[in-house]
Amino acid sequence: MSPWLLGPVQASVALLLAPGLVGAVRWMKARLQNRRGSPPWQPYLELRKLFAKEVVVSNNASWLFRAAPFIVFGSTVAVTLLVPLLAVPLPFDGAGDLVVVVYLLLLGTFFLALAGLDPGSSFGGMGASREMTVAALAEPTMALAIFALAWGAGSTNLGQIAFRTLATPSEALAPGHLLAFAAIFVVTLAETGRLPVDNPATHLELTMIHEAMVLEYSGRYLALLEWAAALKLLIFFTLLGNLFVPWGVAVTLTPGALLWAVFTLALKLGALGGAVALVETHIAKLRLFRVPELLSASFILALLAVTASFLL
Amino acid sequence: MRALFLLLVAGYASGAAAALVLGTGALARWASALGAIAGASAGLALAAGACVWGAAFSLDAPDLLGVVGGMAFRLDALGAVFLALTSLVAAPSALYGAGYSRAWDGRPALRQVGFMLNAFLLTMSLVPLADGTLTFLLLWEGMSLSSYFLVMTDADKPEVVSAGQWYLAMTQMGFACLLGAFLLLQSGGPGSFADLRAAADALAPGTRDMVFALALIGFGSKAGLIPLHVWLPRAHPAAPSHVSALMSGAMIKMGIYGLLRVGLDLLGGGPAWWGGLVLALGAVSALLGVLYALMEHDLKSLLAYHSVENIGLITIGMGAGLLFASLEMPAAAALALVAALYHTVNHAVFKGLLFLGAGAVLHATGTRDMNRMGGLIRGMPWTAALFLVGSVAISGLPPLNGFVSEWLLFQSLLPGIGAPSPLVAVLMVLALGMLALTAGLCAACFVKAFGITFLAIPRSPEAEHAHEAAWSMRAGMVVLAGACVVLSVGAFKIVPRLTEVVAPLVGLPVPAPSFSVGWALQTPGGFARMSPTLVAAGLGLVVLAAWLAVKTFASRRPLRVGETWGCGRVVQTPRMEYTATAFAEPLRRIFAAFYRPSEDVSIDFHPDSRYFVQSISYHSAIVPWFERYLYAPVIARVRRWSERVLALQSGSAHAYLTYLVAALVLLLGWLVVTGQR
Amino acid sequence: MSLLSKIFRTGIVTEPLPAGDSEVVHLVREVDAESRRLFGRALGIREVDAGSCNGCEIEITGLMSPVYDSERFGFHFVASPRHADLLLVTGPVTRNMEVPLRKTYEATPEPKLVVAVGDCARTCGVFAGSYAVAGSVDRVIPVNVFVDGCPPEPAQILQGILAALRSRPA
Amino acid sequence: MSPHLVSQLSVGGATLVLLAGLMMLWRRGVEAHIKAFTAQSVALAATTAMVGWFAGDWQLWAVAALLLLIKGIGIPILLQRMARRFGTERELEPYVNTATSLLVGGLLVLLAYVVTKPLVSVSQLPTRTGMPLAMGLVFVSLFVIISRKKALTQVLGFLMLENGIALLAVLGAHGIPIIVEIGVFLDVLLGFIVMQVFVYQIHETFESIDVEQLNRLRE
Repeated sequence: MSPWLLGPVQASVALLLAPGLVGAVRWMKARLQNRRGSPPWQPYLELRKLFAKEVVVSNNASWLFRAAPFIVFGSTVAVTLLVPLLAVPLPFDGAGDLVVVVYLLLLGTFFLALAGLDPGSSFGGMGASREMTVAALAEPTMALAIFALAWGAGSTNLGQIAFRTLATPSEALAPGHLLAFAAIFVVTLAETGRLPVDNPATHLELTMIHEAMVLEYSGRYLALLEWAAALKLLIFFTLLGNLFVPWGVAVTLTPGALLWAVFTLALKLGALGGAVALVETHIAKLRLFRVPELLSASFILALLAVTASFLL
Repeated sequence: MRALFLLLVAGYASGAAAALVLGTGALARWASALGAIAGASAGLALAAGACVWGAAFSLDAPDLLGVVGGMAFRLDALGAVFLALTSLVAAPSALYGAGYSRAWDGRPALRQVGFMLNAFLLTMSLVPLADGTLTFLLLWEGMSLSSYFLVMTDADKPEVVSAGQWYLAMTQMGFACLLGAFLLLQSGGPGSFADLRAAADALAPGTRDMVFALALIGFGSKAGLIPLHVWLPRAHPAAPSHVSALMSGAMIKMGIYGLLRVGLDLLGGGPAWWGGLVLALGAVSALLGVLYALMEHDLKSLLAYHSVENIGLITIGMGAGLLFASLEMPAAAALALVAALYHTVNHAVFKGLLFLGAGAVLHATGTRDMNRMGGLIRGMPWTAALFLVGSVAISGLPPLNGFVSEWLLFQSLLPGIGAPSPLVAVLMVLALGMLALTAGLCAACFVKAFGITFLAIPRSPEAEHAHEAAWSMRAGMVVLAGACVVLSVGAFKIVPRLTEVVAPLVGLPVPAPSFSVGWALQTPGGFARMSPTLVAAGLGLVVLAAWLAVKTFASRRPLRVGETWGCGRVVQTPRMEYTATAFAEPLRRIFAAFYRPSEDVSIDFHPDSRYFVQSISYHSAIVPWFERYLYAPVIARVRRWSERVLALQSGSAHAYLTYLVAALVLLLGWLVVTGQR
Repeated sequence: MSLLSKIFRTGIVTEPLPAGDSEVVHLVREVDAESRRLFGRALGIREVDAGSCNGCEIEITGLMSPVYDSERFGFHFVASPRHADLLLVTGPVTRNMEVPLRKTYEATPEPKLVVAVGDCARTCGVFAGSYAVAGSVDRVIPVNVFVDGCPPEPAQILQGILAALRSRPA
Repeated sequence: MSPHLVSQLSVGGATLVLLAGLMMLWRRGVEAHIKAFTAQSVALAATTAMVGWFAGDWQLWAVAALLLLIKGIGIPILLQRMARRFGTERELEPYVNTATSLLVGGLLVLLAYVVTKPLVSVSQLPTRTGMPLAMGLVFVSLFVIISRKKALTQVLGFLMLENGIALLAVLGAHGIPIIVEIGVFLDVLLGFIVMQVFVYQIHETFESIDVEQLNRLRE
């Protein structure tokens, strides 16, 4: 299979796995709350329903309101082409590195925040303002964590980082890597709107960050945004999984290796999903102005990761 | 090449003359604009000639102002980049100005704008060509004075007058420092740059540091680096929009050009602390610039503070280049300087576009306050779309050119962290953190700027009836928006050109290592590869594929337009939506240690009972650190000295005569004492 | 770790849904087959309190508790009517809630259902004839199912919603 | 154990110890501080044992055991008792808010890295790579002592400072002779008991252990 075909294959695998991942996290949280909860494939049904429903658009909204879902969904899918989901010799490795991944996700957040402001409701404004605040504060941590990873691997390109950790297993346990893993895990909770920062299952508009921006969307636009949010969670988990623990990622493009890669990927996503479910059952939501403390703590972790990574 | 030079001078001169002679109507406006466009295109052709085909150009005019030493012009690669950048912004701004300055029709101010604009463009285009101290300083002062008169176009408004005073004081202070720097550099010898270069190595290290420090202050004040930036957020909003686009896009870049010319070319690099100081100044300017911009709700001063931030980013690249050059890491130095130059060109283009957009908004609604705008995207669809392109570019987001130069800046800091001396490593780590935080806050600030100005419900009658800008204003903006896209997609062609410009400055061999491989950019040592062309194409393709897929598979139900959901409240008024101050409130509270916000809320109750409120007025201000703790004491002390000197002016002629005689006697005495006859 | 051990000790407490008793649930408007197929397994519910005394609200919050766990049928409560497919309306429609209720109904995208919970929704219950009450719910918006009871048990409310979908209880 | 693995483990151990120190800056409750101190002492004991195993020096094993006994178990029990008696008052806002103190902590670690770089290049022991982090802990604990108002937290800051110095000794020179080590332990124990009495007196006179009240004692 030619490397150029790997891109679309990787994108479609990501698109298929993403709703399942969100469903699995919801299912695990339900089980931790001692209730049966909806089955893990529930998000697929919800997407199917949303695609068939009518779209209601506010009369204040402009063309940007209708274009934003496609830009957010498109930028997130573009990132799945760059992330080492299944195989390490990425076809588009020359096109983008970890910095491109971070800025593409920031492009998605940028247009989602604008779409939140467009209908002119106070909830959308509140959500947009808080989302951009959290995204801005998470940037320095991502920058230093990227650098701690790249310094060990001698390059910021994702394929190179994963390949390097595969080649020298002792590298994976280096303190620099562990600290960078912790820093990026905190940023994942902040960026994908998980519990300590923003409650995904909340109904009180005043506490929402991510949900408040999509309050005005319905029908197929809402389906695209939900799918993009699920994809973003999958991307961060893949970064955590396949960059720090890259075993199982296919090195040769044979169908057997790829199937094994999909299996190990599902395993890693399950493990990380379980970790997030546990974190969400144990921790209550932080007050909005305690979130900068959490993010500065993750910045310190990233700073330690950088100092530890070039001490060795 | 000489013909192009003459065409450039003739173009601007004819534009200036037309503005004076042809009255104050549309004819004068269009004639001066066409003259400026002719001059700008000649400048672009000249720069392209020097940059792309490497044609050398030099012109010595000893007879021009011969008595003082004559003027000399020479165009090298570095000067060509800045000439190209100036002309690239000048043409659309002039075209835009033709439509925009209809506001001054029939008033003498139109003559002032037309004449001064062409004079400003002429002097600014010639500054990168200057090849002698006299020429350089003369053109520099010409640029400052003409831009001062442009700022003072609407001299009837008090804040414009105070802005002009700040601007004049700062530029003259900067000019004094430059004068000192060049005199020290020349130390009595001949004035041409070639001689300066030769004499520079013979200078004592102490004088070299002194020259660099003075040049840093002089050029830093023109560029708007942090302690010397106070004139920028005052002068830019006061000037007409196409002038502030030129000032922000091209004029402050002359400060960067000066620093590169003096720091690297004439002095040929220096000790490590030069680079460290410039890097630190850049990082501080970037972060404080964006922090101040977040708190602005006046659209043009918000853009002005963003100029301070972007100049900070450019200075980070320049500081890193200087530092690596002094640590004998030429490849890393070249990458850092290429990043700085590339961001300079990008910033000129998208900041010009944003200022022209802000001008169109000001022209349509008559106000600059974002809290009175909103919903302009319906009345001004073109301006909104072009302002969005500018916002995405300045926030450094992928498909456009801001991302390419910010990626290069990010990659240029990384090799520094492995540098042998730990102090450099720590400085690089902190600069990296501040660069990333600045990028994040800049994206937040432009969501605010674009969202509050153009989206949602109009907050005032003017915003409701806003009409689209004139076609000439839109044409100017479309050209700049196109340049944004071309600068991003064509990065793999532009970066090698810039490397050739930078190579001689850092001592790399002339066939410099091109930082681009095929379609992608590659940093030295294969550390990172990225291809803006593929990213932009891939993004476009995926978004199109998503749109097509949804169009075919999603439901056939027609789209229904309903009311914004507001928990079922009865009426939806603009007072319920977020304003610029509200949007930035979380960040103001998080960075309260820096802002020290002071809030006073005054509630006047209904006369009959305390439970009914007639109106609540909320006023909050942040501490202006530099104005209060740096400039106020300086101004107070200067005022105190001037009062003391005032005593000399006793008004009696005899007193003045005695001063003359006393001075004469003193001089003679000094000559006798020092025995110099 | 004490929380985890408590979780594993208690185990899953969701009880199976008892059989529906028909005199409480009144299916007034037939639901078309297409929306039944669509909402069978995935339904967004938006709860609208049109002036109720909060008795029904306490029962509705019971729906989300581990014991009744409405999520197992694929129902989940959403924050905005734009995301909703079914409006769960409680209480007599008071005068000042009439316009907001109609706005909420218009804000919900097609196809949509309405389940009115409690006696007040159908007959204004104890508040009938009061100056502040505009009338029962179906005078303001078309209702699919009424669930009687003051307040109805969570199981009955679940039956009402399932009756709206005409699907067998899981 | 290969020297590379030892240097990796020593940096890992030092990072854990430093992280516990930073936890003191991040969390506000006294119980969380005591838990952080206990974890730190256990990590320090483990690192000392690891270095002892690598250097084959029985003295380090004894020091590790002593560390675990006194600082891992003994002192935390005493602290728990003190916390139960005094720690129950409302949270006292430290001089510097949490986000800024974390940033200052980060800068102190960078400063420590710059300061100890020459030290690291001097010694040849494979465990030298952890020294900047140990020095970072010393600076962070000094900052805790300065910036916190509660006497109990300051006591914990002092104990963490002592931990930092012990770690620096272990990583820098494979531990100091056992006699000196025991002497240091006795000093720490004595200091701790004196502080315990001191905190008790503060509580008696001011009804709170807020150190700021002390400045009312001057004329």
